[in-house]
Amino acid sequence: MDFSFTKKEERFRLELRNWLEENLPTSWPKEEEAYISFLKNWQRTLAEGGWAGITWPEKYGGRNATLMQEIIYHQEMVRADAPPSINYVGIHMVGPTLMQIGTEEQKERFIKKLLTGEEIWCQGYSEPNAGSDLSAIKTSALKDGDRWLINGQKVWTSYGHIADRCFLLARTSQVPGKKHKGITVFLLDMNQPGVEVRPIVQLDGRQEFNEVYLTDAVCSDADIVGEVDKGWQVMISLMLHERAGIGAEVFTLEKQFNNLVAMTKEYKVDGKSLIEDANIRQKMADLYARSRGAILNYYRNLTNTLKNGQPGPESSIDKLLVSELTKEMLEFAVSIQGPHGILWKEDAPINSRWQEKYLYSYGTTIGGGTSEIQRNTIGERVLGLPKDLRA
Amino acid sequence: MDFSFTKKEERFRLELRNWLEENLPTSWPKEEEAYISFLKNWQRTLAEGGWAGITWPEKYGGRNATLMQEIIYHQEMVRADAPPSINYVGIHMVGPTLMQIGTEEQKERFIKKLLTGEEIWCQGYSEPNAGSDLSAIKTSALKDGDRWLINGQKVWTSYGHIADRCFLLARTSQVPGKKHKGITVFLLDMNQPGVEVRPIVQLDGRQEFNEVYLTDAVCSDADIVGEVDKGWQVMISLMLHERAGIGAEVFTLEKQFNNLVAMTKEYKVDGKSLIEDANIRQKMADLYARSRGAILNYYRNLTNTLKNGQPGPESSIDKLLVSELTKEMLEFAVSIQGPHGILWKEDAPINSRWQEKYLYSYGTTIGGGTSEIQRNTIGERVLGLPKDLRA
Amino acid sequence: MMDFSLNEEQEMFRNYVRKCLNEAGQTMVAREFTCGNTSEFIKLQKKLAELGCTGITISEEYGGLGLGALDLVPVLEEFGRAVLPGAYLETMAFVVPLLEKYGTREQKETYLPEIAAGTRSFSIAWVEPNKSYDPDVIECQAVTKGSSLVINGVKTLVPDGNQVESLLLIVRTDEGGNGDGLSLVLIDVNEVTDMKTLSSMDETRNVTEITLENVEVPMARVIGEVNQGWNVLKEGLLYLHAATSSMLVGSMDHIVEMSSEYAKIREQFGQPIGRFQAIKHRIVDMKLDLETARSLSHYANWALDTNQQDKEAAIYSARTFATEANIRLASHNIQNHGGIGFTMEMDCHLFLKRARFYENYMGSISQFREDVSKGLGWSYEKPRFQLTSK
Amino acid sequence: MMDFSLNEEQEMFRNYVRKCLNEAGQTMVAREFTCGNTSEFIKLQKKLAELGCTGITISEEYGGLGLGALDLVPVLEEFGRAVLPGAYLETMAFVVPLLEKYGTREQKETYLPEIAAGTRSFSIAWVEPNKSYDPDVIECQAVTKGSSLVINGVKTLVPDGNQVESLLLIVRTDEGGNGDGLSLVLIDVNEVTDMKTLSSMDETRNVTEITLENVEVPMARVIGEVNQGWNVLKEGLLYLHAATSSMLVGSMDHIVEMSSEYAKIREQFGQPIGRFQAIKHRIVDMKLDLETARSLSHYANWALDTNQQDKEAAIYSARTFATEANIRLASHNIQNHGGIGFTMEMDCHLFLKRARFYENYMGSISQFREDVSKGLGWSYEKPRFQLTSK
Repeated sequence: MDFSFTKKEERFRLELRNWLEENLPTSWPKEEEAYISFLKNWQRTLAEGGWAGITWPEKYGGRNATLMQEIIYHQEMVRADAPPSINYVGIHMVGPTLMQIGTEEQKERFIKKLLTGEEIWCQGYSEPNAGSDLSAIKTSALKDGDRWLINGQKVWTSYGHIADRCFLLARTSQVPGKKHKGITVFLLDMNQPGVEVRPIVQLDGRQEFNEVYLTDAVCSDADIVGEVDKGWQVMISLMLHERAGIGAEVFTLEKQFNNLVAMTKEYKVDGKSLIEDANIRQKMADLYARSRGAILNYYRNLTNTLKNGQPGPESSIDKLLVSELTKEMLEFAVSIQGPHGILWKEDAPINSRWQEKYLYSYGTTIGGGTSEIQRNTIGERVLGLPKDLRA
Repeated sequence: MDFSFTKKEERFRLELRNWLEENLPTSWPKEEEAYISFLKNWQRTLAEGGWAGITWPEKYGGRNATLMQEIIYHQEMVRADAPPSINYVGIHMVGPTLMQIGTEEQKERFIKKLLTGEEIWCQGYSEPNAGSDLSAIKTSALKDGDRWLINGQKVWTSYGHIADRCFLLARTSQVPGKKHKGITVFLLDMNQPGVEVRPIVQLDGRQEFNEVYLTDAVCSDADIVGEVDKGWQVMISLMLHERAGIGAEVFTLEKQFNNLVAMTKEYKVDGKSLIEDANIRQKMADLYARSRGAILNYYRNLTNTLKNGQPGPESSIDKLLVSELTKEMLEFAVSIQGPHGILWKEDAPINSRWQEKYLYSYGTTIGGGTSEIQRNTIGERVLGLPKDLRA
Repeated sequence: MMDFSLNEEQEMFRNYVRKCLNEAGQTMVAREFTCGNTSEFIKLQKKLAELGCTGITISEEYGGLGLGALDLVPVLEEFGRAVLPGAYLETMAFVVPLLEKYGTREQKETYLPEIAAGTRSFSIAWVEPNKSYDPDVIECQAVTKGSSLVINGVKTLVPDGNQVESLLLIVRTDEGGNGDGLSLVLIDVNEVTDMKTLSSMDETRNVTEITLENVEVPMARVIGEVNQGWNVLKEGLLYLHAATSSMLVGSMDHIVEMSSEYAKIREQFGQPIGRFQAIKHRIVDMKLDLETARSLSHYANWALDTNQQDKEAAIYSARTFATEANIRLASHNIQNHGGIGFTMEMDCHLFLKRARFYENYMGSISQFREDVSKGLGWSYEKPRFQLTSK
Repeated sequence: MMDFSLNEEQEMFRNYVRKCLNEAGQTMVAREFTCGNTSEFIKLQKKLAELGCTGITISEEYGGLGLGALDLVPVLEEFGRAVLPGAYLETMAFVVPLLEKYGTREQKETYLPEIAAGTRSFSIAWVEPNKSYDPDVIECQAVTKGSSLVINGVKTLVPDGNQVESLLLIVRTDEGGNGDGLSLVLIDVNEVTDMKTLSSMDETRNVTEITLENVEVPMARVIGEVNQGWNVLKEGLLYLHAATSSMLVGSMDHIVEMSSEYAKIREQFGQPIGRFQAIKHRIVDMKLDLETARSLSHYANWALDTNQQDKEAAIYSARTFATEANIRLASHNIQNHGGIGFTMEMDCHLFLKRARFYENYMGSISQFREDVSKGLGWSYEKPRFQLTSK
């Protein structure tokens, strides 16, 4: 057992840290449009510095980073409070998938532009009646001469309102009783008349997700990834590209907890810091144990990934623990602020957006597979328990 | 809304309380055999005093008690710490069922003797592979001339080792796909060669339950309750006789909580009472709220029973809340006794059998329908949620 | 005779109120309110006043119905179901009982008929910036000047200060300790020097902060005895928290309904999701919480009306349980709805934010638990004021 | 290079130990022990000593393997899996590290080789009747008489006092406050005036009470400095609680296995019960608890071995989490098994009772949490000793 990083890894960390010190933007615009161009700029800066797509081969602009370097990358980005990647879907999902199974033409057309953020990608998976059960998608793609006409509705499309392209699942044939078959992956151009995007307002007032309405939207054969009707396998193999898994969330949890400690020291009611309250200390010690546990679990699973070459179903354990704990921790943070904790944004008792983060956290146990789905996965794939009955 | 009892009800309470003061045994034997005859004596005393089967018609030795009087009866029995009824199955289940659908001969043969405790009854429902799913019973009854030969195994038979008779479910025919059909209720004589009883040792070291092995045990047509193959309905209607539901448990919970309060005042560590600890007070206040809630729910359901004439599926709410809360409360009681709380019986830090009660409480969320089954019942019958998939 | 249910009149009144709220679009009123459109709410308030809601606990002599806390219960439950904005709670379940008991003839005549008519409502100005509800940290000061009081200070977290006509203000009139030296003053909102609206997580209730600079009001505005305000306020809190519990129960009732109905119709994997025990059993636990909270709050209000010995324990038990359960339920409700539950489109978020609003409203869970403990005679020490809920 | 797993040697040693325990019938040894039949346990102890289990943390100079806390982990996990009786924990993870660090040459020579050989084991005599673990309530007194100490007092809850050869005794040698004036004395069980075995909920570990009446032992039996015993003991507790966590993890591992396997084969309603989400998801949550406890305890022992700055926080985090999770799991395990889980026949009860044994063992959850808090520098006040866990 050893928790130390190698010298090479530490040099990598230092290089990134130095780069971030010089390149990290100092102020974030609040207004929506300005924020989007800010994020696009940041993506370009990353690409220019060689800090986007670090795990990619050098020929595509990457630096062949190891898994441990990827972990360090996530740690440092969280540590520095770097802006989120506006092209997460492009860089972590579409790029690696195309490199592996894309045509040469697709690689040529898309990879460079997604690295630099010139083209933003979104993901077209969920539909109103296909949430936890993705295989129930109804969006159809019908061959019409040499083009495909796509009709249907997608939902929960992050950055859909600014995306240029969409990694889209559509049904190209019906195989009775086998819903996973007959699905195809298309690379859809979002800038066409058949695509209408409507933002969804989240309960915290923000708009990150969208509904996407497709009415005779057009794709060509050249836009198909892998084979027709075999999109489900493409989607599954794409998930495996996410080697570092929920690294960013894990380190964010760690940081969040440290912020919580700072908050309980700084925030005073009747002149007393919250941490002086023994009840609060007890709960904080419990949260410390559980967040440390979640982080250490992640490291243990990483060790397995390093040894086995690819991540196992244990990543569901990380996802479930981290999302549930994040929610609980933020609830606690707001709760202990007492009556003043109901205040919002600029009037909130302490300026760390605890209230907003709290409300946002309700999405973490739903998005990316609900906690119920994670529990099924763990039960069935880790513990070997019988599968749920399905009709 | 009104929580007061009528004058007539208060007179009834007083009459019982006075009777108990004169007739309640003062010391309980510890040794098993002596304890059984003690319980039998108590049953006879109750019957002689007119305090067994109080809801029965007078012609069977009852006093036609109303539901409210039955409630008062349970309250007073718990209040007085009266011994448990050794013939609970006989008096609350078999007696009323026979009165309603038994033959004249059955009434003649059984009712008086079960009231006085001359004949003790047990219940032959569960089997090793039919616990939560009673309809899966395999014990068979085959007609052989003018007698029935019964073969199979029953389990969780309270007082099976001392019972004279058993209210037994057996399968008399197979109806494919309809497991609830083909079941018949027999009144089995336990004192015959084909019946072997083996005690089950519980995790608290006590032996209350038994396995009953039936090998060509004999019944006659005269021992059948209702019709052949229609035993499921008999069992369901029998449940409805339990009008007062889990009254005794509810009042025991109330008493247990009061005992807990007394314990936290009396029990001192380092010279300080437990109740002086603010953390303990907080949890006690929470337990108070929840136990009061469970009791008040019971009253609300009673009001419904009084208005509608018969109990609804809400009784599952009472069962679930009371059993779960009893378990939690006893766990807390043992936990707050600190390191000394691990001590047992005569060495336990405070002489109220908290440790034994705690271990025993693990049975309360299993017996009489597990908490999982109660949740299904409430979900499906109270909230109208869809039924579980069953193979 | 024992009968643990609301009576026919109370249930009938509930039906009137529900009909009225349904006609107004149920949660639509709250939704409009959060967008700054208060006209629907104002219209509805008038209708509710016409129904008699604003007169329930006011004695007949002053234009009310002369009824008790239990008669407010169905109304509050319905208001909670609709996440209704406004200071009905503070007016009817705090200021009215205090006016009825401690008000002078003049005070009663001034305020009660207008409250009954629905033309005047009250809020409470208690807590100060960076302060808890501890009486001894109150700094807002009122100094005697002839037959007047001159008030200086800042009060924050005043619920719906911009929606009401009057405030019940807690001020320091003498040096303190153990709650001594405080007085309660009835002032009109237009007497306040400055008022600003704060951003709040729960936009169905406005949160305001008021400043008082040399505000001079007649001595006759003090309710109860001067310097004895804390004891008067604590009595008012019994009414307020009993009523709050009922309002929370109403919200919980709506939440359980939402989750159950959604679980019956939403399908995944070819099944209504209510068939999966993860969902089914969670909704059952929510139902248990709801029924427990309802039983506790009904009893609490009955105990208050009939002045039972255990009323303090009953009220604060109901309050703590309903508060925590309501937060739990509102959270589960979002999870049960999945993605759609995370949007503004569904009502889920309204109930969550409202649940948080009442979490630390006029006290904290740990403080309420000490009140239960005190009510049951477990501890005779002065309960220390706790900063927070957890 | 980062590698968060036990190494090959450690895993190999685990396999030897598991094989040895399997041959002895796993939980059968504990079952026999609870019936008063200790012969199987004694036989097994010999075999384990032959394997080298009793020498792991003892330096090679005294016949041990000279390994660290992390090397004990797989052994302790296996012992926990088998609910093994005996004072291995107290001997190897408390007395040995203290002897190694604070023992005189003479003390080491006397005790360590015999421990390594498996012929001597130790228990801890700390708490007194109706007392907590607070150092300042210790009354058992040792008075100097020439080069001897004369000890008087009563110690209770001595684990397996009747199974060991020696005790580490905490006595008062001076007036105290904040843990001052205490000393640690190594005594032999046969020097004790009286010992009685108390009835315990967990019969896999015997609980004894000892009386000391004018027991005279040489001054050389004091380990560490006289009057400074509390600090020595606190250091020993780091080892003890890190090791306890590992033993609890072992129990949890077995519990999750039991529940999973049963859920796969037990059928109701024509389905293996593991298909029902009420059971399936509960077992998943148990698995999460298990893995979290395992990660925490592995890290805690690593931090101890490598003297990390966060070792105190790491150890007490592991201890609190594993303790509470183990109780939770043992309880769920009974429920998952239904009726059969409520019997003596299944092992479920062994794990539940054992879980309760370690709940308040050598400290309390709330005390441990204050230790975490202190370890992280959140509070600088002396943590008040808490009576109980909750």
